[in-house]
Amino acid sequence: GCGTTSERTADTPAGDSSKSCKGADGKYTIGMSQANVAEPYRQRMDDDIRAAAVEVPQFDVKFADAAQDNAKQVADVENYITQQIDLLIISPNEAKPLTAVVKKAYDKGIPVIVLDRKVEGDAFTGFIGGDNVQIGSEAGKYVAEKLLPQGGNIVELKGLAGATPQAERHQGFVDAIKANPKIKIVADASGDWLREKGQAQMDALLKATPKIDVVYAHNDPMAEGAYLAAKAVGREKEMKFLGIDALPIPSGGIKAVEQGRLSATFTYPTNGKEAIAAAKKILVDCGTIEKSQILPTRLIDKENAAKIYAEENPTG
Amino acid sequence: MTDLQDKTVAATPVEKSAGGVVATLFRFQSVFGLLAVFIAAIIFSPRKDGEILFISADNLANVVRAVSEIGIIAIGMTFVILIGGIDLSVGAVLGLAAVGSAVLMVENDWGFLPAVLLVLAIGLVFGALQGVATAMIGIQSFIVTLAGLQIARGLARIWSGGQGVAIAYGDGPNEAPESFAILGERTFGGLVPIPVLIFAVVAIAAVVFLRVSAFSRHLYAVGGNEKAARLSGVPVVRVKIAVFAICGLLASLAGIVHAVQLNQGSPNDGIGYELDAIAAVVIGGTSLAGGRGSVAGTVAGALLLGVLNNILALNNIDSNIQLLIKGLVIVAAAALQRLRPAS
Amino acid sequence: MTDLQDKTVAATPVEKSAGGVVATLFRFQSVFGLLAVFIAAIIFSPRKDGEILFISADNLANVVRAVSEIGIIAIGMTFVILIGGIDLSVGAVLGLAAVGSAVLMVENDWGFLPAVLLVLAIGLVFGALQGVATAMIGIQSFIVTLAGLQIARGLARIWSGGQGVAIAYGDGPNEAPESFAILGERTFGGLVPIPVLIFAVVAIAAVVFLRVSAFSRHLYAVGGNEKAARLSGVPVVRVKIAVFAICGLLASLAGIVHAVQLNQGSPNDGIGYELDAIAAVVIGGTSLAGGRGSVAGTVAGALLLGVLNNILALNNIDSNIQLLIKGLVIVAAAALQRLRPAS
Amino acid sequence: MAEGAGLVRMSGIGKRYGGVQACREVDFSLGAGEVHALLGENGAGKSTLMKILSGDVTDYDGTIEINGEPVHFGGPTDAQAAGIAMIHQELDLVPGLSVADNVFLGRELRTKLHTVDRRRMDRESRALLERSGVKLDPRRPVGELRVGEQQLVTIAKAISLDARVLIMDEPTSALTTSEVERLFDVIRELRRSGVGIVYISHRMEEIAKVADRATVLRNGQIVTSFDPRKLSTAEVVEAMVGRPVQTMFTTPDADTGDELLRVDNLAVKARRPRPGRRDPEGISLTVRSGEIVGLAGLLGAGRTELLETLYGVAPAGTQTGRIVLQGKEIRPRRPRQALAHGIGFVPEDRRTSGLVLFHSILANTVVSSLPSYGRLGVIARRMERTASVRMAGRLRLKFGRLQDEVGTLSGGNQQKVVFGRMLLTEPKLLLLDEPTRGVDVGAKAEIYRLLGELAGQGLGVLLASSELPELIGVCDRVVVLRDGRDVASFSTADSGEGDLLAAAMGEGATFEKLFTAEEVGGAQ
Ligand SMILES: Nc1ncnc2c1ncn2[C@@H]1O[C@H](COP(=O)(O)OP(=O)(O)OP(=O)(O)O)[C@@H](O)[C@H]1O
Ligand SMILES: Nc1ncnc2c1ncn2[C@@H]1O[C@H](COP(=O)(O)OP(=O)(O)OP(=O)(O)O)[C@@H](O)[C@H]1O
Ligand SMILES: O[C@@H]1[C@@H](O)[C@H](O)OC[C@H]1O
Ligand SMILES: [Mg+2]
Ligand SMILES: [Mg+2]
Repeated sequence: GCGTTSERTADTPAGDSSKSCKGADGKYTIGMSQANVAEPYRQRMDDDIRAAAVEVPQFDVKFADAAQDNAKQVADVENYITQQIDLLIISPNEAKPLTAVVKKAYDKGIPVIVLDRKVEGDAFTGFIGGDNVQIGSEAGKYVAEKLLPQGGNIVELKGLAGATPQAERHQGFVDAIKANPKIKIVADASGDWLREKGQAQMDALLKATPKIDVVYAHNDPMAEGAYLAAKAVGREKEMKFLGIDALPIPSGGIKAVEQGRLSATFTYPTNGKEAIAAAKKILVDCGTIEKSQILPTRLIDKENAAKIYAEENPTG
Repeated sequence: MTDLQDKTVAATPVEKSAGGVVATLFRFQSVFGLLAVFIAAIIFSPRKDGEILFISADNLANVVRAVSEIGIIAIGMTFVILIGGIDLSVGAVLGLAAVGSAVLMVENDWGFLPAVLLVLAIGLVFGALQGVATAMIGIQSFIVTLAGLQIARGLARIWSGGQGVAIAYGDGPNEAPESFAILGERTFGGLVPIPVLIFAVVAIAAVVFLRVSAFSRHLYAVGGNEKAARLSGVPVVRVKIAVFAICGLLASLAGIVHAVQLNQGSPNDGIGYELDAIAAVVIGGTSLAGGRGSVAGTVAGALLLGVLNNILALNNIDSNIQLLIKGLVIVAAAALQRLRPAS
Repeated sequence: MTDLQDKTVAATPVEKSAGGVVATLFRFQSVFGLLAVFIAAIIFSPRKDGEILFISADNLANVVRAVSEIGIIAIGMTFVILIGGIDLSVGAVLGLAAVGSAVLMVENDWGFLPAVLLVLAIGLVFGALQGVATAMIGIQSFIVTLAGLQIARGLARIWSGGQGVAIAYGDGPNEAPESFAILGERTFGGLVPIPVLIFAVVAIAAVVFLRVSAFSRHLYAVGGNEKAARLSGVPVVRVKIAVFAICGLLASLAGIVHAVQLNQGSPNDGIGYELDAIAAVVIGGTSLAGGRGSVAGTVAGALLLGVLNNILALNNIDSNIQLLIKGLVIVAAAALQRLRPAS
Repeated sequence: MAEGAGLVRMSGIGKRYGGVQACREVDFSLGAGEVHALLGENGAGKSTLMKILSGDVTDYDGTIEINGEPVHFGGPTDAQAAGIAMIHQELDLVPGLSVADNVFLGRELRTKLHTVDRRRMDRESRALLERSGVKLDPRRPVGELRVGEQQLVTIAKAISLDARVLIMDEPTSALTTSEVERLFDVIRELRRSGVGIVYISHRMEEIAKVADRATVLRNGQIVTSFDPRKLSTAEVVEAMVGRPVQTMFTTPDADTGDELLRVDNLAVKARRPRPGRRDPEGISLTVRSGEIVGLAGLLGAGRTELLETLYGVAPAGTQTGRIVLQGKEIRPRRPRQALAHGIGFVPEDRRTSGLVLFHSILANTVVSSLPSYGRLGVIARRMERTASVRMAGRLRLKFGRLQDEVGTLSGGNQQKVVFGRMLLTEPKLLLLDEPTRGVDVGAKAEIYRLLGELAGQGLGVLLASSELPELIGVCDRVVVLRDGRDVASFSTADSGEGDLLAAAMGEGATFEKLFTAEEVGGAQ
């Protein structure tokens, strides 16, 4: 964690709604700054925003992709400021590096909605996100209570080293399984959020670890990769696979659960819909939004997978 | 001008190559690095019930499977590097091909053969266009293929709508034909993954091709001294275009293998593969300056990287330390090659 | 063969270099590409209230600030490429330096100067070691620095504990000195960001250095004809080591700038920057074969990339389409350079 | 051997490259103010011996003494510090750097601020070049210069070292008669000031003119040492080769056939002209089958450019006039097309335009004729081997194995490989650009003999050369070019070197024009 420091500058709620709100007759340009569309989760976030914005005729949403580079994302936001957009939605690549530029936008009177990962201080209008520690902890509880009450061996496939969700999902999980000392994480490896990395790492872990009961992957793509590796040596039935994200798309985790490859996955809400709703509240309704809105995670397993998929993605 | 000719010893006879064995060994010096890493892997392999995990049959199959895509790409890259070029677009072309296979078979319900052929053709044409830009306009291939990388990646994202396209098998709509799934399976008693077989076939074909074809002489000549090659009547432009086309073709073949192995075609597949492929080629003893090198070396280089990754993973080494070790081993492998007799 | 000597002054006359102005323009041909892109940017710039957003002072400052790190790196890269080498480790060294500055000042409470000096020294030594491996052991620099990339990245991860280290300013413990913050600010009436200033200073120093120093002759000689350089008594090994050291030094300078701009040192900083830097160099007209090129060209190349990124972003072009356009513009810029009189 | 032993004494020198013994037990000495010619066939070991003396080759057997002091150089810098400079056979210059930068490379002149003093370097290199007879803008990149000009730059560079020992390894191979004369003046001047000079050349007529002493190497060993003024060329050659050789091909048989090539008012206008390049500006000539036609001219007359145009490597631009081969008009656009028409070309710079130095002799020999060794793009290895062994025998190539890198061959033998490659394409017309540059007398005789033989079989040859004796001796007819035009044509039966030279230099007007242009362009 890096919460030891605090912002120096005083907080002035510059980006409040009063200035930017022009009501229902206004036309609004919204800038969405995405950290990295190369991650399915984040592509989905953009897609959700796009879909929700179609419902609001006053909105015109622009998208920028920082391709996982903090510096590029700073430039993206600066470019939005130059264009004098009416509202900024940002899903920051990392908190600290984006704090200053988000504040700059906010100080210029642009309302800012922060998604998924936070920025520091409170120079933004509202934050909407999930709680990764909680997600890790739900996954841990699921393992401890449902899958391995008698104890067992876990393999952990971690996300990219240095990314906050990686640390938080690990921490939440470890804390939750602590209660049962017979549950052991016997091996871990970094899959960098990627399916093929998950597969290659799992190849070796399978070899080095004779008994594996649960594979806990920090996201669904890595869980799928691990499944493929186990299947290749005919061991996929021996163990359960858990993922996180539960994207309601054909290549997402819900389908994988429905089709029996993964035992469970945990929704990591993209908040795209919520972000547009909040934007509408600020710009069109001239209202205010909560400073922080944490959406809960949901366990997806065989029982509810099909139903939830249909809810979240009615078109297929 | 009397008939002195008979007296002057005409041309020194072709001598028996001095120390043939050693020389041959050194010709395949990249094999040394592979051997060293292989032996180290055995020594450092974890054991279970007396069994050395690393050399178990299915682990070795995994090792090769894991490098088969990089290996296939690296063979095409070898050709490009032999003519003194570089191709940075291979990873993106792999992604484009993976997306293409998935979209065509799953979303458009194409059959196995037409889909595969179209995807291969796309890779071929994409490569050939890059070849045209570098051979005919004369732009450095680094720049052309850096641009190609972005273009292929952009196309893949647009084609797929940004998300991975999952591949399910069956006869129904939105299912890929079962015949496609075979590419991801194993053969020879469930031991040899088909991707490994494809890699092996491509490698052998490439080695034979380089040994016997007139084209290969042209290729080495272009890389060795382009001006001399041109003046010798080598169709330099055609050779270059062909080489980039082959590289694109092999990258898209790797993309098909990738899609079927992961049951998905994602536009983000293959990011960074170009560097791995180039590393395999260079560790394999091919000179980036062109004109020198071999496919056999590249195969050894790719396997070396695969063994290295595998043994580090088997030992569960911390991922940060893995980076350090990999770096050092790569340098050491390259240094080992310098031990060959003066060239 | 009598005494014709006097008459036979022979030898080709030194002709008046045809069209001196045009020739000079062409010497800075990369400037053409930049100009073309710049003009296009003005034309395609969105406007607000009659103001052309692209050429607003603020925006131009942003453009340069955004490329200042790549620019600084690219200058070091120019040296390396001029001697016919390549340095893939620069992005990772940037990350290492960013982490180093943050850890030293925040966690270890070092002062500004000692911290910066140590970080610069680390970059210098890291680069020099890579130089030693390539110059003295004779391993291709591509491989050495590919390994260096992994090693630097691994070191950065280990040093930082795998997480970004946030930088706060103040006099307290776990706070970096205020003097460090200055590096991220703006000067000249809040208009010119300090990173831009640093970039400019480095660029000017490099240009002057290349013009007036004997070392620069040696550097071009090593890249142009290494054997000739050696026979002329140029200390080839020393030149190579120095060049890699300079490149490492500049990469770590960029890392310091990076950390202060983002208020954080993260081990994942600078991923992929090596390709951007190389692109800037090559678009700037420096040949990857070595021996030919200029720092001025590189600066133009970096700015071209910056302007391109900026204008695409200002127009909110879809990021996938951006990839396509960037690819095409890069190829076009490179093709434009081919119009210069044959070299 | 005692006379000039003061300066350099090499004793028992041996050097081995793999299976090749390049030098064996060589004793060699050089005195101050002595010009010592080193002679021998291609591959005899001359360059190797001198590379040892100049610190380029550092692992050898035997001892070197300079002024009686034993030395062992760790590199060329050490040797230079000891006053030994060498002009290398292969022009080792940095193409991207200017003339001045090349001349002073590694020893740049400095200002008080320790920056490079460009003005002084420009001034001094201009003076040095003038001394060896050429006016060149010292700021021009060396890569833009003609081969001959580059050779003069290396000479200027060596002279600038103010060495006590100056080794010249084939310094005149790309120079025409007038530059050679000028160089000899310089050599005489240096000798007067006490410099010891080692002079290596395959141009026999030069030896008697400049050398005080001559030593002959054969197969790495010294065969004899003598006073060159006292021996005839024929005797010298016999010492080198170990048998009597008739050095010149003197029987141009009048037995020529039909017109093979006709060039009519050929001109090339380059779209992007390069400074210093002399594209054809209206050249007409003919070559009959069985005829050897020479091309004479000064440095930069446009001989190379004419041959290149005929071979399809003219610069992009417009081409006017006609090229007619065997009655059919052709316009080759690239070498492949020229080769398909039956035109072969041997370029003048074998290292940059001829060979892949690190590829095998075999690969280099067969590259132009590959399609004839197999079918369907597959090479029959035995056929290509046979062909190249046959060619090696025919040209008396001196080599170890066909697999050896061509770069390890001596210069003359490298030349034969390029020559042989073209012969394997069985051309009708052979374009030769300085084909005997760096080739020893024996091998030259072989090449001439071969040319005669081929001409006898109906081949036509167009031969550009800077060696007037060669043109007179070998050709049936010589066409003289000046400023990209043909200005005269002589039958060699009734004209001599003087006629060619006079035509090549033309009237005073041309000379004046050259000079004025220089004044304008070269001003500081
Ligand atoms: N670097 C090398 N590697 C292997 N063999 C070499 C090398 N340099 C020279 N040789 C061999 O040593 C022998 C002597 O070569 P050297 O260059 O000294 O001949 P030379 O007398 O200068 O011939 P030329 O007149 O053709 O220049 C030749 O057989 C040559 O092939
Ligand atoms: N200044 C120049 N810039 C670029 N290329 C040049 C220049 N001068 C000559 N060339 C080319 O370099 C090659 C070598 O020129 P070269 O040394 O043959 O001239 P030369 O032999 O002295 O004179 P000639 O023109 O009579 O052959 C030729 O291809 C020529 O066209
Ligand atoms: O898969 C997601 C990853 O891509 C993102 O960066 O962080 C959250 C993860 O669930
Ligand atoms: Mg020699
Ligand atoms: Mg010529």
